[in-house]
Amino acid sequence: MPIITYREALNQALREEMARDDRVFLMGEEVAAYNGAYKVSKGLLEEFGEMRVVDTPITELGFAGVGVGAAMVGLRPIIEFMTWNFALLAIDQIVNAAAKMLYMSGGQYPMPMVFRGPNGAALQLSAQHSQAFESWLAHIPGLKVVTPGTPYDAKGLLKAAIRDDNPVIVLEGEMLYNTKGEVPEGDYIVPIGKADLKREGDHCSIITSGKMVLVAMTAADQLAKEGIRVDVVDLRTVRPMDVEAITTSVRKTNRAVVLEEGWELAGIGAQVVDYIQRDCFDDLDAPVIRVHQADVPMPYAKAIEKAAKPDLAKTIAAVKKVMYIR
Amino acid sequence: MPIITYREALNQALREEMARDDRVFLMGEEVAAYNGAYKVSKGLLEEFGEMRVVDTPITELGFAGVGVGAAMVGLRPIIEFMTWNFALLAIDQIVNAAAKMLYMSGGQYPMPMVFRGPNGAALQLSAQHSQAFESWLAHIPGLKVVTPGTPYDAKGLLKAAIRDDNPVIVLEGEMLYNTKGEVPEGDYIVPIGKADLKREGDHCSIITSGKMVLVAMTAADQLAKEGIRVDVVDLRTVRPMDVEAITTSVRKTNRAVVLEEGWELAGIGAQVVDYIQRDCFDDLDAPVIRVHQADVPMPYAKAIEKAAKPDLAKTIAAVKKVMYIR
Amino acid sequence: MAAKKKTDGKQLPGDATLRRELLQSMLLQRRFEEKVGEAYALGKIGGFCHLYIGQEAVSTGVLSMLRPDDYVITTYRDHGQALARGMSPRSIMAELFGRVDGCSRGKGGSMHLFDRSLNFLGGHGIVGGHVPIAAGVGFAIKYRGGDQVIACFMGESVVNTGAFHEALNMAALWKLPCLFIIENNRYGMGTSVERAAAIKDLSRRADAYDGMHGEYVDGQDVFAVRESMERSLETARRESKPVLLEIRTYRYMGHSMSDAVSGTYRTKAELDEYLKRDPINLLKARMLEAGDFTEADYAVIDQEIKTVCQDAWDFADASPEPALEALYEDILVDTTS
Amino acid sequence: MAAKKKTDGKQLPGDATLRRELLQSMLLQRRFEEKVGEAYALGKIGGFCHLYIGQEAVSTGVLSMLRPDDYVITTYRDHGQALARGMSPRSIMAELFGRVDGCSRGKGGSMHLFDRSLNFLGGHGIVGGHVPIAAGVGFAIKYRGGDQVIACFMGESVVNTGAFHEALNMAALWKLPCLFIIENNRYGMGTSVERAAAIKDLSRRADAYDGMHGEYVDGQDVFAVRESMERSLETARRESKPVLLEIRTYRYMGHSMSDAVSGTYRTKAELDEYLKRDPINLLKARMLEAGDFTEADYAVIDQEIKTVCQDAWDFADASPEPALEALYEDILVDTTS
Ligand SMILES: Cc1ncc(C[n+]2csc(CCOP(=O)(O)OP(=O)(O)O)c2C)c(N)n1
Ligand SMILES: Cc1ncc(C[n+]2csc(CCOP(=O)(O)OP(=O)(O)O)c2C)c(N)n1
Ligand SMILES: [Mg+2]
Ligand SMILES: [Mg+2]
Repeated sequence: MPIITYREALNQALREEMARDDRVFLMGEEVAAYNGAYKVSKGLLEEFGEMRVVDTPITELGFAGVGVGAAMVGLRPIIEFMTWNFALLAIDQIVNAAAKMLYMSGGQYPMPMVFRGPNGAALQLSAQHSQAFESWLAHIPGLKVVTPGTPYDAKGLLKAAIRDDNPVIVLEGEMLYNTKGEVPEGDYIVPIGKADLKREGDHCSIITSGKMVLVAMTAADQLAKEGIRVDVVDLRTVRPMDVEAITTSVRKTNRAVVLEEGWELAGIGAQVVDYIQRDCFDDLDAPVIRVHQADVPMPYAKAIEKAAKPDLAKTIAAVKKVMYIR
Repeated sequence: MPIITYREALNQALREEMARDDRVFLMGEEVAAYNGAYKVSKGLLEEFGEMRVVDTPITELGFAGVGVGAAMVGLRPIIEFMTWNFALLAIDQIVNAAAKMLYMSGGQYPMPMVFRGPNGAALQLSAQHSQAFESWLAHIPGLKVVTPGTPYDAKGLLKAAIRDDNPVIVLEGEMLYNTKGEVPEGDYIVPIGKADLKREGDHCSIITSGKMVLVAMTAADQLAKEGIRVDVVDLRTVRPMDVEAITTSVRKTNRAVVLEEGWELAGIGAQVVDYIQRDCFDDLDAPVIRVHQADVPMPYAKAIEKAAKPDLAKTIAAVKKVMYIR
Repeated sequence: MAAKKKTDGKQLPGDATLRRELLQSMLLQRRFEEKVGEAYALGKIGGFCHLYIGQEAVSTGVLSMLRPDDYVITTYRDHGQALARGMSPRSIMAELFGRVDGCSRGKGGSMHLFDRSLNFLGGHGIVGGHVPIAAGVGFAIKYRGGDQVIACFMGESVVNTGAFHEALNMAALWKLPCLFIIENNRYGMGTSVERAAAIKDLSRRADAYDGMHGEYVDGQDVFAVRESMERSLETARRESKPVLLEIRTYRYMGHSMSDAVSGTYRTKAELDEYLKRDPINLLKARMLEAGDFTEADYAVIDQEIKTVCQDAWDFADASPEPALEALYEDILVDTTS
Repeated sequence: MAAKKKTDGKQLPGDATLRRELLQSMLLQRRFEEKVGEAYALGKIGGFCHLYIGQEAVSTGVLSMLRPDDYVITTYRDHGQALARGMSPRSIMAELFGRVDGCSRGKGGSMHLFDRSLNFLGGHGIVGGHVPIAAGVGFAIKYRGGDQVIACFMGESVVNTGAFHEALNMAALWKLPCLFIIENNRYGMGTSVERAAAIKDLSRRADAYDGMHGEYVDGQDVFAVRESMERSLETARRESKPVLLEIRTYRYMGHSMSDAVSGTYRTKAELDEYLKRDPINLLKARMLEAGDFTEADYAVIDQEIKTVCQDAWDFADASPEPALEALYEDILVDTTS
């Protein structure tokens, strides 16, 4: 199977879906002439023309709304946010319009659209440019939220998102775009709402998603060298969450570490913990431990930025702690 | 002690703090000439004049930013949102500016300001006007978030918020404004960050805040008639959360119901559950049960709207369930 | 259908049939909303409910000029446009009553009337939020190469919102067939337009966008509205350019059912002054003068409309509440990805 | 300090001392940023880093006209204004290096330079986000009854944002002493102004607000900028009215350090054309002509400035990284409520 980057995987998904269905278009800042701020949309303008690959002014609220309107009358917009930090400006359109249109119209107006872009921190971009919003988005009924962690999942989930008749949020990552993995040529779908057991082990479960999948996999490798075998449950979708995949794993391992990129308080991880304690109360041999960003705005300086982020060392330490290994 | 409404309590807090410190001003839609959409600011225009009680155009993003700017140069703005649903438009200023200014300026620019207004559902206002955002706001470091549930707490917490040198979010409730309770005349403060044990019992803890405090208190009354004695822990502040108050109660009762107004997925309640399982793992006799809004946008029709909301019956049922009473 | 002559008080535009249709459309809105007021007082309608009384020449004037395949979108103050677009009074009243036969199956209520079959894209509750949505519909029209337009109604407060500015800039930049229609009823809740907008002639906000035409028109005169629409449609449909139309009207009622008719923010005298230019009375008087009908004919029309409104009420009252399972329906559509 | 004469190429405005100060200010920005480019290439600076090279006449022209008690706010492209406002090159370079002696203690980085002692209210990273903040500062000035102003710098893309519109409407409505300064460097990343703004003369966006004055000026000519500022300050400071000033300049570098200087979106030829009007070269040539100094004098000045910049680098390099505890400092202030 070809080995390509996460960026190329997304690009393939966009290209294939746009070729497949001419109602699909891509809109956002710098997606066309500039080939995308992170080059995800490279070559698409050339291939599909400026009506289907549309550069916008810097108006997140405005062009998110344009997407909503276009979706109402039958197009299938893909709205790219240069990063999710800027999507805060558009959050009204996502939460108050896209997520509610079907319900408040009594079923008349589905919203076949995608909002996508990089989420979470890159390197030294400081406070306003380094935020992970998965828990915010997952909180909202009426949305689906996917968080691909590998090139394979990126292509398959983005294709699924584009074909879905509901508003789907796709959370990518600047630090993921260059990562590589096996990706089939041509068509396949990764189903929305299904987690993926990316590594099997029986000592402890690491439940995670998105950018943290890589961290979890590396942790699993390192732990294996010490004879510690972990399940890595990649949620892949954080709304709706695949509760069964979580509980199946924890029932087997009796211990869980929940690893997420964002802040602790009311993060996605808290919800995972709730599912576990609710459904695996008698199976747990230790309290679930969470690994997440420090409870601070992201600083610029290198060393403290690193200290703020969830990482390999913290994940390994958490697994050992939950296993009562000193 | 005088018995007044929650609305009057807030009004007293505003009036007293504005009289005490002339850097304090109130800004928002309809706060002045109209006396406030919910009449919380009644009489303030007359008393303090139009420079200190300021009607704005409908521009949540804009006037929230005006508040941030005014706070940077030494004023102490109180920014009223007609409801928090509309504050989604201003969320960039709250999250990307107010919450981060101190940190990203290396400590140079504190943000002594308040963002306040009603949060959550009233009656039959349907999807776009019936949302509870406490988990979103509590997620963000750099903010404090208070959720007064009684007139006493409303006055004391709003006064504390206004005097605080940090950005404080005050989540009120349309359905609370008319509720009554004892409120001292004159000055007092309810400290931010301290929960309040509003009812003592030893069978089960109900951990809650805001509008749901009343529901919990009524549930406690009813349960008492059946011989079930519950602790009601009113968090009062959801960031920072008073973890000790939660764990102290649960260590005593060994059972907990977490009651919140908003949606389940990554709600405040999930975080409370996480604290409990983390710190009271060996104390729990049953999984913690959560009561929250149904995972749907709020519908208009009366009966299904009622069914969507967390309420007395659901709370009582949850307490019985966590106590294994059929 | 287009009004050919200038409305000069003597010879009325259009033919008698058209004029009667316009009157009927406006009168239906008025009588329907009077019923709504009654029902609200009886607790049959809940939540926020914003009446349109006094503004009927705007909805009727604008919508009588559109084609069935054009699109319409508006705010929470949406009863008037819904009726003028041809939505059934029954389905609207049932929606207000929160019943399954409502146009939004009882999920939306007064602020969220939708009718897909009439390209009525709903009433929207976030001030300004629907303006970019309208631009998106304009974008879709252009994308598909059609010659439809979208009429986007909004209160005058909307011209101050960021959403408005972002949408108008894109609509002008991309030449989208959007009619941005400001219903300037002089107040946003308790705030007069002068206290919110740093501009006297709201349609001049069009000056900030090259190639966008702006104009204002008397919104109490349905013929004037139609005439202005004719010009605007030419620009939007034929030239695929957006238009900003300020239609000057007045809100006879309080902001919503829970707001007094006159408050601290406006005087009874001001209201009385504007009541003299009731759009329905104006049209009726001119039609009487033109000999379109007699007072007796008018009474018959009025009675017919009242019957329709009572029928809507009865229908709504008889319609069942949504079943509890409806709570979990229509959150997402089933989809095969 | 104010420029009294029109800049006609012969007789230069101001006196020789002033002119030398202006040149020094501009040259300091240029040489400093050249160093920044070097340090970035060496990995001493990380994250996003946006150079100001080519725009120095804007910062210097505007800020040389302000009083110390006036306020300044800008975007992530903030090195130029920070230096022109008088912030120490050492504290800025240390910030870029992520060190404790940085003006924001290493927490902010390139995009978030702050200096409270100089009323420098920071570089801000959300496009448009700081414009309402500037209006808020204007509000506070008026609230306290002072005669200060705030100068709010922004890229030309900002004129399309909702935040801009909402802020300008309020500033005009409430008559706030705000100078909204558009640095039109023709591109927002890879998007030319024509592809983003449906308006040719950006200062005409002022037409959408009654009582707001708008004008444009050549941003490569520091004297022209100062002259325009003189007028604008009169309006803002004396009349307490906002002004929208479009200053036309050009971005010589890529959008940020990670972006090529010329890309698919602009030609090398265009860039070369604009390079002919390098603001520093223009000023230098005129000063040489006016006899303000000789090439040799200029070389001395330049050398002094280079020394200052090297010193800033050395200082930054020697400054320690923030301690790990700093991670948890300055999230909230201690407060006694
Ligand atoms: C973003 C937002 N802010 C505030 C509100 C509350 N609100 C509802 S209607 C309204 C006044 C709108 O006035 P206008 O646009 O003139 O329309 P009208 O009601 O006169 O038809 C306000 C402030 C809202 N719905 N949305
Ligand atoms: C709200 C928001 N959207 C997008 C971005 C990403 N972004 C940063 S700078 C920029 C271009 C801004 O161009 P302009 O305003 O002309 O300023 P210049 O960079 O030319 O100084 C963009 C799109 C952002 N920072 N904030
Ligand atoms: Mg109005
Ligand atoms: Mg630019």
